[in-house]
Amino acid sequence: MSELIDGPAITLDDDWQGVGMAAPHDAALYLELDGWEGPLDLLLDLARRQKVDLRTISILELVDQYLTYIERAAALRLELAADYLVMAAWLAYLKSALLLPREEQPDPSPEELALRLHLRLQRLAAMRDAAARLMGRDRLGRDVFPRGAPEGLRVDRKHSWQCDMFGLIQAYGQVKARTAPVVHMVRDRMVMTLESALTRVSSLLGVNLDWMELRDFLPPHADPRLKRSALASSFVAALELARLGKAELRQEETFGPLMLKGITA
Amino acid sequence: MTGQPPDDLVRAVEATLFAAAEPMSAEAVSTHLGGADVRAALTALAAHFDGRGVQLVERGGRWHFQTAPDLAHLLRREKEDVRRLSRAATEVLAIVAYHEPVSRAEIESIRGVQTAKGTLDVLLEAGWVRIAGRREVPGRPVIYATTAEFLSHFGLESRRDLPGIDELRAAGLLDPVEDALASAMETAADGAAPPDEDSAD
Amino acid sequence: MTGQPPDDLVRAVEATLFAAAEPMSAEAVSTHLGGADVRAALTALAAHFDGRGVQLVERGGRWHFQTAPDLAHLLRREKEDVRRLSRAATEVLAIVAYHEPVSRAEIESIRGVQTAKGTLDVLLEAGWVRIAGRREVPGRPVIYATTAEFLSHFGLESRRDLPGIDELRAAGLLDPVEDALASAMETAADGAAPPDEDSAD
Repeated sequence: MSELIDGPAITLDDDWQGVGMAAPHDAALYLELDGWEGPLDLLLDLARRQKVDLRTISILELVDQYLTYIERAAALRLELAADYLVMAAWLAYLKSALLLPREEQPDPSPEELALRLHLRLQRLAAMRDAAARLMGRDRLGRDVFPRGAPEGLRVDRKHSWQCDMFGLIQAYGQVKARTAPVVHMVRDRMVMTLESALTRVSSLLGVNLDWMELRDFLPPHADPRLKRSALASSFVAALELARLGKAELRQEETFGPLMLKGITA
Repeated sequence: MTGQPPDDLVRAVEATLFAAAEPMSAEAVSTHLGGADVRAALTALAAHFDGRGVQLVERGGRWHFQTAPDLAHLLRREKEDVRRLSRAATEVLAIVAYHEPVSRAEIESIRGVQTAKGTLDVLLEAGWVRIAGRREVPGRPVIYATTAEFLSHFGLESRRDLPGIDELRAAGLLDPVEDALASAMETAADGAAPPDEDSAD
Repeated sequence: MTGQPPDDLVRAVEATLFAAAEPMSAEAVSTHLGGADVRAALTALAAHFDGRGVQLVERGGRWHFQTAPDLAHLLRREKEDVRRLSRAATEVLAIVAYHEPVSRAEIESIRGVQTAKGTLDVLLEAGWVRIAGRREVPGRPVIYATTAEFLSHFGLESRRDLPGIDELRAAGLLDPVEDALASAMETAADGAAPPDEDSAD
């Protein structure tokens, strides 16, 4: 860890203005700042200017260089994006923490923070190199060329329909079955018509001279559904016979048995 | 044609003509390659590709690569999709077979539902149904009949080999079973909506 | 490379790939040629064209003919049809290629800056990057990966051919910072040795 931070120090000129610039002029600094994609990009560039393997770079040196850069830009009252200033504040904190005696160092340790920054720079650098190597490959359409006028391949789709004999005759059978004339059959409901009830009740009244309950007029052993119909029809028949003066009706209590007796003329 | 590696000029001419979007005259190739004399290289290349799947040919003084003429059929290939005939199409086919020649109106009256144009087209495409002329009635409707291909596909000597109505009934194929009802509903639906075989296309 | 005339299958494969407008997988060539086994023919063809001005190459499992790379200087046109990528797009492409599949957040954590919307769009539009689904973590971020066109364009047989990928992986530079940090701290705790990745080399 100590090697990482204090590691081989790179001597920098005091009047370092940024490598690769003809004139160490502050205006040029601004232009360069404009060209970076954020503080990590600037840090990586500064790290590369240490001209050592990125693995052995001094983080303290790097922090100083970054802070110097930002101070200069501030002195020139150049507008700095907020993230550059955030990074500057963080690096200033990192630097002060790194300079503290080990036992006074906060948690997480500044070594860990420095290592983290170092790892991030390495990863960005690795991808930047990879991108350059990728772009430098023999690229299709730039260095190597596909056929200029390919005829192209055409696939004409043709349907091959499938149907078998069974499917054919089954389909025909179903057409015929579906379109055959249909006879609608209404199922016989078991009913006793009013006419048959009238006949039955009046004939039974003629035979019996005593009072009889209406239920006794119903056909015995009849289907329950027929019984319901027979009861209703017989009741109406009884009312009709009473209206015609052919029968007397008597009921002792509400919902009590309805008694029926013929009137002999 | 030799097994020798080609010289640089031959390689350059080969690459140039391969990458060119249009046939190039010998002069154009030469200009492209800084004025080199490319005649011999073109001849050598043409010889090299002779008999291969690709050839270097000169047409009207301009050179280009092309697929060998005997392999031209490879550029257009027919792909067969095997597909089951839809129920609607099967019914129409059966009706044509049992009643031919029939007009579309007659097919519809037998099926009890409208028949989409696409359904007959599928049968025409399949080669099982043909247009057999027009009926000499008002409107002169087109009438349809089955083809020899239809007979051979279904293994029939003639249309007389189709089972009769009585045989269908004996086989239970005329029973109004649930199945038949369900399929009838289906067919009724496809008569109104776009036909199923069209939507599958 | 031999002077023997090629057999019919080799000729057919040669013609098919010459005529194809797009790179084709061995399976696609085989399907086009009615299901023939074309592996041996592809190898024979690649060997035949080795050293010529045109080569048969395999990129991401797909085969195509292209001009030999050493002839690039002869063929470069005034007007490059190759898209010029911004530095940001170039970096994003490299990150996707070396780390795939990656989410946008992961790309941004490596680059240390937000990725402008247009950057990934350019790569998607170029057909070099594709959406490879979503990562099953909270928020289900979209993840990106490279395409077969990417491999074709950059002349890579597969992702294993990405320049330096083995070294990067061995050095742990494709691992997330957190993992590298954890292992570095561990090493530091284990002994007095400096915890940087030198010790791991």
